[in-house]
Amino acid sequence: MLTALRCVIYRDLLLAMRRRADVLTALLFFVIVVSLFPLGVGPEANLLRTIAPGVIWVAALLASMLSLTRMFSADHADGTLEQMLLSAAPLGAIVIAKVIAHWLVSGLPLVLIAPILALQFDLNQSLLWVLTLSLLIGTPVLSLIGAIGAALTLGLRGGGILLSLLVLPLYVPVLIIGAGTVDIASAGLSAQAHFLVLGAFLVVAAVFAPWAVAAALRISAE
Amino acid sequence: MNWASWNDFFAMGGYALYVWGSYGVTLGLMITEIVLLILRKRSILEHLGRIRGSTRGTR
Amino acid sequence: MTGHNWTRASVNWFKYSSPQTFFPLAAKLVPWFGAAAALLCVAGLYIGFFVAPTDAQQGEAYRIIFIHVPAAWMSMFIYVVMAFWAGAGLVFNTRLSGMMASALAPSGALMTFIALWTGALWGKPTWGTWWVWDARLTSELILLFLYFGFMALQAAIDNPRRADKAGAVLALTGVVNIPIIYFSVQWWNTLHQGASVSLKSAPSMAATMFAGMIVMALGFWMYSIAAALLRVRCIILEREHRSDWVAQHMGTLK
Amino acid sequence: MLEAANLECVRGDRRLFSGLGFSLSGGELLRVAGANGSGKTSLLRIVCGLLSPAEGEVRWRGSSIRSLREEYWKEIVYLGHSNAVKDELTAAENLTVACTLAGMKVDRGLVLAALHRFGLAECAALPSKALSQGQRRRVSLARLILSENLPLWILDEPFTALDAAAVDYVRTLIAQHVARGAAVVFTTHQEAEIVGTMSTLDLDTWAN
Repeated sequence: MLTALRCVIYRDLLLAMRRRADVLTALLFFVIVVSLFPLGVGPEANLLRTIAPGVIWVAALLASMLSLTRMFSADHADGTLEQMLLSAAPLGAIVIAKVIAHWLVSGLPLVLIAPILALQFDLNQSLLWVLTLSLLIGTPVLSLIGAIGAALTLGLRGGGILLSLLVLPLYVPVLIIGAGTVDIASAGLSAQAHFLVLGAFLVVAAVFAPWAVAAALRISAE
Repeated sequence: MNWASWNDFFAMGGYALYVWGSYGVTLGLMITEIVLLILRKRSILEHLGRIRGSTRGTR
Repeated sequence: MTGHNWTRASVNWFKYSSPQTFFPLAAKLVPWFGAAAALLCVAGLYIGFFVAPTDAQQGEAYRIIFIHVPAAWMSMFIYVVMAFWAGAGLVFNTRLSGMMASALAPSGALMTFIALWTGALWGKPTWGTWWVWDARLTSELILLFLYFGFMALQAAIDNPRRADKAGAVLALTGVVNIPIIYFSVQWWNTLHQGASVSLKSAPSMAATMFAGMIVMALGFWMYSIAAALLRVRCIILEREHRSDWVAQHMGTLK
Repeated sequence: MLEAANLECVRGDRRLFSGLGFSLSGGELLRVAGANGSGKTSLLRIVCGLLSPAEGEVRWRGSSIRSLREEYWKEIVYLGHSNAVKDELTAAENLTVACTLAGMKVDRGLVLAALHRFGLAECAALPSKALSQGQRRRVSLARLILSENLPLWILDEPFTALDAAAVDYVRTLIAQHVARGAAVVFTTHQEAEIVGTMSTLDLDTWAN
């Protein structure tokens, strides 16, 4: 099973490298959206400081959702998805591999660039680490839950909009706890509890999401 | 009995807009839901009747 | 004797699991549930308006509680029942369960909207703002999005069987998330306590107030069942119009 | 080895076929014939487990494929209408991924040898989007050479877009595989008498 998992991750990363443009779009979208807020809200520093975690988290959420539609649709179109459904390895493992590959391509870059963007919002040093860590734990959960939406809306017309309608309500807990970690840290309290809760979300999503995605893929491929 | 008179009842202690606003909308929504369902059933039956009528010969 | 029809013969309450046998049964049930709903609501309103005393702090405005709380309860309850039917449809592969789930979704969305609407109208006189970012109201709003997501997904898929199964996966995912959403919103609300006023627990409940609310809740329950049964009959007709039993029924349907 | 009992398939509102059954043991070849839209592809997708039938079930070595799942899938090759070839990957990479997913251990040498036998040696390193439709079909068919020990092949229109030489080559591959005692189910519109014991299942006669 592990060979299949490694093979799918390797394949997806190879595909992503060969079409570098797709990787950058999610990243550029994230950067642009985050930079728009100060223009809308005004340059006033401590206002920016209070809205920084919320803005960065919402932008990360939207950016990872943008690239979700591509997770299965390309494979569905050229028939490789069928071969995955008929693979010797359990579909759950292949789904985890696809989610890991999607996260590496569109989740991790957001985490790496978030601290730099946070400087625009004059976030002080320690809060940058809290924000980055919360994104590091949170974005995989976004990819896992988003994969359920991507699998359900496979091959449907208007898939992108429908996907966001299905997935955004499910993102609310991650957004609240994720953005909340920085709020609590900025108030000087330890954000340890929130990281534990985020970790719990990650574990629950990692256990349940692959089953749901596998079921949704089998339904969509019929 | 809380109310001295009917218009006292409708005044609802000055909150008429809010109380009757919510009760009215709720009642209205429920009635529209039922009416829509009945219309939907009727239109399906008509539609089927037309199909049934036209294909009865071919079946 | 393949295993298939052995199970059908021995468990006879499966008899009603086929749309064909359920269709006339639903027709007989709708008037009963409708009558029960009307009676219970009239009784509840009578208790709510003529028996329950005026509230000390809120005056008469609190009487909105007699539809706000039942609608909120029903919105949560219907989502869980919908997820149950959707799950059953996925596991037992019975078409009727999927139809029941699709029939419940609009009623659940309606109840959620009523809860939000009455919540806003109650908030205005009591806290001066139409929308209060209270934990319960916020989770109702998210529940409304979940309903819309379910209905939009089912509308986007042409093949009814795939629509039922895809809806089932979404409903089951949603029902697992409802408590998580509720507690994270509850936690979020307490974190920003200063920013908003939370809807205090229902005013000290005089017995009659509570009775009124319970009776109204039962009335709403009966109403939802009646509406769902009405809608499921429409769905059965829409999906089964090709089959022969619909043809025979054409003459007898009023 | 492979039995299908009382299969029924409904697409949209139309019932394609019902009460369909057949059985296939090692060393037998089954051709599914029928007009366009008679449900050939749907039948093949039901047999390989991609599509669940409205009625009836498919059994592999006596137990239902719905309970076998990966046990069954690791013993079959399914080639559908689409070539399951990624445009950005090279022919060699596509083949390696396909075999690894099917649970087979393949190294570069085996892959290149398979591609060579299908006349794709020189374009093994080209991205597949540069290949013609026929060459892409050969890339997906090259997998057959590497899956000689899989007891069941399910091929949907294997000969489409192939030139005469390739069609003959695929025919001999199928014949050899059946001779080895494996079972092959396939569909084609070209006349295809491959080997003596070929039975044909014509879906038009099952249309009731």
